[in-house]
Amino acid sequence: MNWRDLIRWERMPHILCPGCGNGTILNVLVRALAEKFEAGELDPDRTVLVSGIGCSSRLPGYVRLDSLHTTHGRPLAFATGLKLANPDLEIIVLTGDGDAAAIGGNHLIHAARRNLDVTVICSNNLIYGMTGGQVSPTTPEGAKSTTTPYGNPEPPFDLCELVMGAGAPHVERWTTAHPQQLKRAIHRALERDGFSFIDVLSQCPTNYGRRNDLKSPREMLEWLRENTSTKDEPGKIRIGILRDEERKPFHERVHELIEEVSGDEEGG
Amino acid sequence: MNWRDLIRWERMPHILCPGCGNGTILNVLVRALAEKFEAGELDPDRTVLVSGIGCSSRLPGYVRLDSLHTTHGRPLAFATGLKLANPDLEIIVLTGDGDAAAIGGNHLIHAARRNLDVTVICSNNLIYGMTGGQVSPTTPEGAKSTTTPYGNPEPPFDLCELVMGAGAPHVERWTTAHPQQLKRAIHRALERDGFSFIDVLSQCPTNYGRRNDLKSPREMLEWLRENTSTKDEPGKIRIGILRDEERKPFHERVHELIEEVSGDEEGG
Amino acid sequence: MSGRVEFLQGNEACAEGAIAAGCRFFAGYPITPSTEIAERMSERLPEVGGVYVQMEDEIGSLAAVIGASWAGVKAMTATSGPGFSLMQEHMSFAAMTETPCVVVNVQRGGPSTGQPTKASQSDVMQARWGGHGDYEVVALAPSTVQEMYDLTVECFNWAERLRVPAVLLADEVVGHMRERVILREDVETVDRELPEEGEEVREPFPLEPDDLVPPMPVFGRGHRVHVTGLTHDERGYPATDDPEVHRRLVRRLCNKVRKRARRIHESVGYDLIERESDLALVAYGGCARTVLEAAEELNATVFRPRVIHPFDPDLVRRLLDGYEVLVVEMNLGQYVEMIERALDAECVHALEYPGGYPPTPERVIEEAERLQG
Amino acid sequence: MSGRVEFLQGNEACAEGAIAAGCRFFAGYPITPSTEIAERMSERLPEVGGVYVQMEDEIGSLAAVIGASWAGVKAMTATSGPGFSLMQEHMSFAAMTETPCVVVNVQRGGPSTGQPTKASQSDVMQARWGGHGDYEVVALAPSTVQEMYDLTVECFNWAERLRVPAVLLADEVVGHMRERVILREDVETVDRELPEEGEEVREPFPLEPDDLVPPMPVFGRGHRVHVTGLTHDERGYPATDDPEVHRRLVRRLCNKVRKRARRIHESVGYDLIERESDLALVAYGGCARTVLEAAEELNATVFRPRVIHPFDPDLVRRLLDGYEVLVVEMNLGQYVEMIERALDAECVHALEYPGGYPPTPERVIEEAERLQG
Amino acid sequence: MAEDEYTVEIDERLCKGCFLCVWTCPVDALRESDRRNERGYRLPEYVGGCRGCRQCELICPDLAIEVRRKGEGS
Amino acid sequence: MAEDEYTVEIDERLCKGCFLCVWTCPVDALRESDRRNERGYRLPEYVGGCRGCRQCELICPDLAIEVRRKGEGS
Amino acid sequence: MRKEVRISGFGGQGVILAGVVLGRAAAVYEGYNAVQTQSYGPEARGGASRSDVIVSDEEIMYPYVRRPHYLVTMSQEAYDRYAPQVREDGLIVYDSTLVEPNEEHDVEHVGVPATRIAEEQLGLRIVANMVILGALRELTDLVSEEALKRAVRDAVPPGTEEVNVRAVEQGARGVRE
Amino acid sequence: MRKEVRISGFGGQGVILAGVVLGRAAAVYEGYNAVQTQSYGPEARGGASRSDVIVSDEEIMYPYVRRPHYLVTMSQEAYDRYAPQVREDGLIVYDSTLVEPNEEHDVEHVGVPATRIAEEQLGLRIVANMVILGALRELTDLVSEEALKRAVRDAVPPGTEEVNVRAVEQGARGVRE
Ligand SMILES: Cc1ncc(C[n+]2csc(CCOP(=O)(O)OP(=O)(O)O)c2C)c(N)n1
Ligand SMILES: Cc1ncc(C[n+]2csc(CCOP(=O)(O)OP(=O)(O)O)c2C)c(N)n1
Ligand code: SF4
Ligand code: SF4
Ligand code: SF4
Ligand code: SF4
Ligand code: SF4
Ligand code: SF4
Ligand SMILES: [Mg+2]
Ligand SMILES: [Mg+2]
Repeated sequence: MNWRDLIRWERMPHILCPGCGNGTILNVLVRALAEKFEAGELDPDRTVLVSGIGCSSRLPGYVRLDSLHTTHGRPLAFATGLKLANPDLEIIVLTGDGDAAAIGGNHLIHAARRNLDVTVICSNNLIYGMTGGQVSPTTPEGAKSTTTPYGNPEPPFDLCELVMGAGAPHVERWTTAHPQQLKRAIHRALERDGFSFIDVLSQCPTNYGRRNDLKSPREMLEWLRENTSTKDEPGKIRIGILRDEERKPFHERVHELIEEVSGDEEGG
Repeated sequence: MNWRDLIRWERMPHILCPGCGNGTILNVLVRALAEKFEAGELDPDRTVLVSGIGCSSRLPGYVRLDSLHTTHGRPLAFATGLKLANPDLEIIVLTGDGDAAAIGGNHLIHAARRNLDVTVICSNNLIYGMTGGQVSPTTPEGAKSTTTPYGNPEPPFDLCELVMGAGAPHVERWTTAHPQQLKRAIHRALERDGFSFIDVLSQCPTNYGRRNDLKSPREMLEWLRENTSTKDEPGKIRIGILRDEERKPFHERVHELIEEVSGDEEGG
Repeated sequence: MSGRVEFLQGNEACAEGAIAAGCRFFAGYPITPSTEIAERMSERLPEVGGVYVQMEDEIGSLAAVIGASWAGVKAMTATSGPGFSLMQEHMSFAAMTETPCVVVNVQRGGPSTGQPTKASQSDVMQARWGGHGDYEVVALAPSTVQEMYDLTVECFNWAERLRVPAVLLADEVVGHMRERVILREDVETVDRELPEEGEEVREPFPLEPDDLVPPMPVFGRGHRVHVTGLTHDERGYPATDDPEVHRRLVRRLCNKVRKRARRIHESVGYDLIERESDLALVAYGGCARTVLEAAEELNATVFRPRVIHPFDPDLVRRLLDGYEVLVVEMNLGQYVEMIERALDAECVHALEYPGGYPPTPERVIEEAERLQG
Repeated sequence: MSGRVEFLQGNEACAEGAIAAGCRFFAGYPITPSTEIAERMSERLPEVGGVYVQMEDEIGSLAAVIGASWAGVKAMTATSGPGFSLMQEHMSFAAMTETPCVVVNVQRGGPSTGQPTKASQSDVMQARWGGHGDYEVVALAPSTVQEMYDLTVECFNWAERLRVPAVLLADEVVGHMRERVILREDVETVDRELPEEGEEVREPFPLEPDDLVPPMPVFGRGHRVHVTGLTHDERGYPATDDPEVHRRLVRRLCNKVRKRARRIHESVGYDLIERESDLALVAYGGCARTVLEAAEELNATVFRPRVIHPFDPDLVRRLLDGYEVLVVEMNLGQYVEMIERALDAECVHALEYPGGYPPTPERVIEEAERLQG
Repeated sequence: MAEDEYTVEIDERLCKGCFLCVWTCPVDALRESDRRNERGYRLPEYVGGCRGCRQCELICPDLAIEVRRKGEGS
Repeated sequence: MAEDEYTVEIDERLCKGCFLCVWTCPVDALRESDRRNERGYRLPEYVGGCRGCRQCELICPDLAIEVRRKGEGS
Repeated sequence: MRKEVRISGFGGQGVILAGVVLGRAAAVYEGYNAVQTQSYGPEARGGASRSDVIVSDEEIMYPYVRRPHYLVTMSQEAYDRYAPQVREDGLIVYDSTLVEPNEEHDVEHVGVPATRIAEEQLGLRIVANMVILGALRELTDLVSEEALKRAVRDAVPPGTEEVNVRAVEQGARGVRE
Repeated sequence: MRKEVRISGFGGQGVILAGVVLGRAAAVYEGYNAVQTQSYGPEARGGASRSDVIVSDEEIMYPYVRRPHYLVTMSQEAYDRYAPQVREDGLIVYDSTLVEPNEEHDVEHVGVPATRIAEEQLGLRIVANMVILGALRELTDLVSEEALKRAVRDAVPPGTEEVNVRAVEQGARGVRE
């Protein structure tokens, strides 16, 4: 399958701003999916995108798969219902830093704890893009936003540390300046049975860059490339595979229990 | 000040069941507080208890201090407002495993991230006591509860790992079988400026013990004593001081910013 | 009615009704006085191959239920006031995305944590107005344990028929009492209409579907639909800037319920005991039991609706015009406001009775007598 | 009115009004079309020594506001429909604990995410009924940028006077438009009554306080009070099993607002432009601007309430009895249901106008003419 | 046996008979008795030998125990 | 100079002129031009020398680039 | 026929179950109408516990017990609290092992040493509830013995059916003698 | 007097600010009533942007522009979209650097090379909005020059007051000449 068959072209061009990192994520995702479909490793009719609210959460609307664009912060809770009710679905959750870790933080840690079998791609642009640039729980200390005009007084989350603290077995961090690696990470995440979390540092030129001396999308990518490293380097953000373990996914536990109780191999 | 002056005797005996660990926590807390008041290290008129909903969250109602018994899961959000609006208040949050980590998980991780200057005492009895014994996010795998009649299929949180992943600087774990150590931990927590989290493994004989072969409060404490260790021992739950760092508390950052902007030393 | 005779709690009967209606997914968060529903579901669902999951909160519970519904499974949650408040954003989402689902609210005394273990009917208006935006739900109020069973089935059926959230507006009286209940085997169940499997559905939200309700392209069957809580066009695509699209969408969402008000009332049924009297008593849910008893004594007419929403002012007018009407509720006056819209407000009186228990028949009789002079 | 003349957005004026009213704490979570309120507060509060905090969600926002209020500081949050839905449990808590606080809802098109950037008045009933349990709030609807300023002040004043949550029921029309506004220096501000500092307050919730509103024993002043959302007795202690305690408490909580309905309407004011006509138009908020213009053309009477809740049926009856009444709203019929309670329902008509914009005056005129012809 | 240095008082109105005091006492100075209080809870009793470690006092969930060194006020 | 093995096509309707393609190209086969599309965005242009690494294709946030090996279908 | 029954005692004695069994016997096996209610909440924690049953051959509308015809009581606290509410023509069945009746209450009293019977004759203290239920049945004929036993079998934990049925029988015998 | 003005262009040209400045000049410094509105949301992202102002000496009730008297436009897309809505007796002021007027629209047109003036005479492309605003004022006398300049000083980022005021002046000169 060609990735072009996965785009709702009638909706293009999309609403994202010029140079928005979410666009690159969309691009990488549909190619990764197309490869998986092509290889017969996934079935497009059983692959579902779920998102919350935010610029990043708009991506599913451009992909020609079943998709559920939910409420702000809650995609993982919706995904929990989808996956448990139909374990055959392969679920990808597209979310933003605000969606996943501000209002949605609780669902994030509980999905990680339960080891819900979903692939979470968090477009972490360090800001609330959709609403015009307010501080987010990943905005760096001191950074400017429309609600931190004097600089952000709050320390940010390290999202990977957070989900690992909650028990997530498969955790990676990449950036939109690393699209090839990101594509491979998505492949890995789709292959893992269980909760996979990919923290994608991404750029919001419109609402983050402008206020924080990163004038163009290119400067932002330059920054991302220069300030990240796949090794533990002082002053750099660690990217790469941060954890990759195997644990039985939640739906399997639940359905094994059902089979045991109902005596039905098919789980009813 | 004698601890007896801190009890609302007209409400005693309290509603807790015989042998409930929450009672021991109340006992230890009022003694720790009385000592601090006695030493002049804290002012009872400026010490506030905040809680959510649950058996554990009933404790503030027995203590003769200002106290706010809020909604299920939200005490830390209420505490955020109290502390920022009046930084002179010393705030202690009393919560349960369900209150703090199920419905309240998001406020927990954000308070930890911000380094909100509160002392959180989480009575972690591995169950929803108040509502009659449903599974909680800390219930061990396989354990019985009224909503896991076939055994709990979910892996539990390690609450200390969770808050450390979120950035908490001061984290300890004790049990109700260690009341002396718990009292010292409360002293330490009250002394720290910033977010202190004490995970207190506690017993709910009525709703946990009964269903999980721990017939009496004593058997439950025995279990707690035997299955915990201040060293990393295989098969045992680690108790003790798990992290003890210094970071500037949130209200100080916010009020420094206000002073800077308003030019007012008093913060207005 | 054929089926197994049981002596159950209302909450247990509700769970059994759900399973009889075809519910195979329950996501919830415990809260008194609804918890027994979750507890029984956690035991019963695995037996019939269904999924029980306890979520991290009520917001997540209704989200998971909606997710399960889009996976093609009949799904339900149960809660009480505080949890119902937390579910309001998702009530609104379910209405907007036309997701069949059932939400049970076993009402307890509010506001806030209030009286956790006591009965109340103070979330009646919330069931309709609790979420933001214009939408309509179906809400039914059971007065007996048997109705906890039967009306749960009705909730599922109306949810599936209309693709709306349906609310079982129960209360602690019926939730916690035990009574005989026949676990009927002959329940009529309704399943949502589905598009042909494997067919891409290009207009999942047509402007004027048959009966105003389009078939539901559930996920995993090749329909390739996009579902969003944003205002969407026929294709399901966001169209948030076009007033006409919004107007037509929300009008249809409301009309599919409003235009059926009479049919729903007739199909679910109501009690009307007409007596030669100037006085008519109105009550519903757990409180109606008192009022039925008092009305006999008073020789007054009684109207007991089972359908609380949608309200049908014409029906009420037809049934109750000309009476002095006394509405008895375990709250500070909610359903009575609807009755006031339908009738001459001067003929409408209320016995507002919060506090945790229905009034005794004696209390109702006293009030009626005071009213009559 | 003396003060600085400015040309501001309604949302900005709201923030300025809050500061003028003495607000020194804002906790919020961004949401269109209310975000500019948070943004301006984040800039302005530190200048006046106040605290701005962006919380993790709307639930936490109202919680923090209530917390700040118990710390003795006037506090506010601002949101729109989806966030307002999430706040409902805490609206109910604020009512129960008698916590003065202000919640601004700049209404946008719902249900669900709906039309995030478009105007609506579809949360009008939610403002009163959105939370569980019986409670009352004060809700005011501004029609101009100046009213965004003035009514924000009024919200604070009524919140403090009555110890209730007060809602500024704004909409995107007034939230986003810019107009001249006088940032009045002579605003009258009301502060809650406090008990004597250092005094232990043994009956913080007396059964029958003066004016039904007890002084507020804020924390940190030695009052040693326990505050709970459970049903509580005079001492503030949980008393969840006593029907009489519950009844008296919730009745007082409602009555302190209900019994003042007339006074609130009179004090906040309403527009009544009487013309010789059979027709009266009713509108409020951003939509009223259209209606005022149309009424002039139609030579019809207009009633524009600023107070939406508590509703005062007697006032409406007194003002509008005998007219054919046309209620114009940016929703599918909400305030009109209240009007129907007050008047003969047959004389009450609605121009329901969801879609994101108020109707044009021409559209209203057309509707009025259709009605009259 | 020398007279105890400590007195151990149990407030019978408060005690709920959980016997955690009995469990915790390092010197078995407390034991279960057959006496019941008004509400039907069985009470512990002091049998002597207290060393004043106050562990029973601190663990009691019902704040029912007071250990006092003889001759001291409370 | 040998003829390129690859063609690089930019869909002008989709391009928003962010120039991330220009930034990422390891051989500077793309550059900014002064041409604008209908919506006023400045367009990049292909200047030759593509080695087919497809990095531009993958990074383009607007799915506007297609790199093709000559003689191959798409 | 409409009878209001209150079964009372302290937590852990199984009074709720006793009420459920009685209601079940009446509703499922006798074709009567029956409603069982109980009190929930803090007040129900520790201290007195009660389970109310109304049995009637007509429809039962208002579901709560106002003035019981029959009071079964297994604790002094419950006896003291509920005895004054019993109708004049009513009956109080009390566990004479635990309850000291009060002469002031001028209604018929029958004492059954239910706890002792349970301990001594059945070796299981916790079936005292079934003993006293058997006694109540025997005294009132509210439901048939057969119906009660079937309801007991349905409602008790699997494996304990026989001892519970025997408890009912012993209770009946205890008042027959 | 009641005039409806629409200022339009593409994102980043500062058309919103131009509307705010005009409204401010009218409302704060001229004592008129003025309402400024704009469109928010996805439709406002990229592509056409607009800022509407109504200026009146009476109360302004319905706040939206229906048929503008004056259309100021700085992009072709916006011109094409909004020109047909202008009143017959209206006026279109367009940035002749960027917009090609269409003969079909039978209303008065005045072209001002605002962007060129901004770039060449002020060295700052982004003040083109103030250039064209100055031109509009000069042509319509909607507000006084003084009022406009004061409003500009209030509204532009600190430090850029002078260049913006000069832009207004250059715009006026551009149409005076
Ligand atoms: C309940 C609720 N609160 C707030 C909003 C407003 N809102 C929409 S998106 C968003 C934040 C988006 O930030 P993020 O998740 O980081 O996504 P981005 O736009 O940056 O990709 C907010 C606050 C909403 N839609 N619903
Ligand atoms: C919004 C809401 N949901 C649910 C409840 C019901 N509820 C009360 S306490 C509780 C759980 C208590 O568990 P935990 O926090 O562990 O406290 P414990 O009783 O075990 O001390 C629940 C679910 C509630 N009061 N409010
Ligand atoms: S606002 Fe930021 S995140 Fe949103 S589309 Fe624009 S650049 Fe992307
Ligand atoms: S239910 Fe459990 S946690 Fe609650 S009071 Fe009883 S023993 Fe304690
Ligand atoms: S620990 Fe306290 S409550 Fe428990 S038995 Fe001892 S004295 Fe009684
Ligand atoms: S103080 Fe120590 S030694 Fe004395 S009775 Fe208590 S536990 Fe035993
Ligand atoms: S990366 Fe894509 S959108 Fe950006 S300039 Fe290149 S082709 Fe255009
Ligand atoms: S494919 Fe590689 S080499 Fe060719 S133009 Fe793109 S980035 Fe440059
Ligand atoms: Mg973001
Ligand atoms: Mg717990």
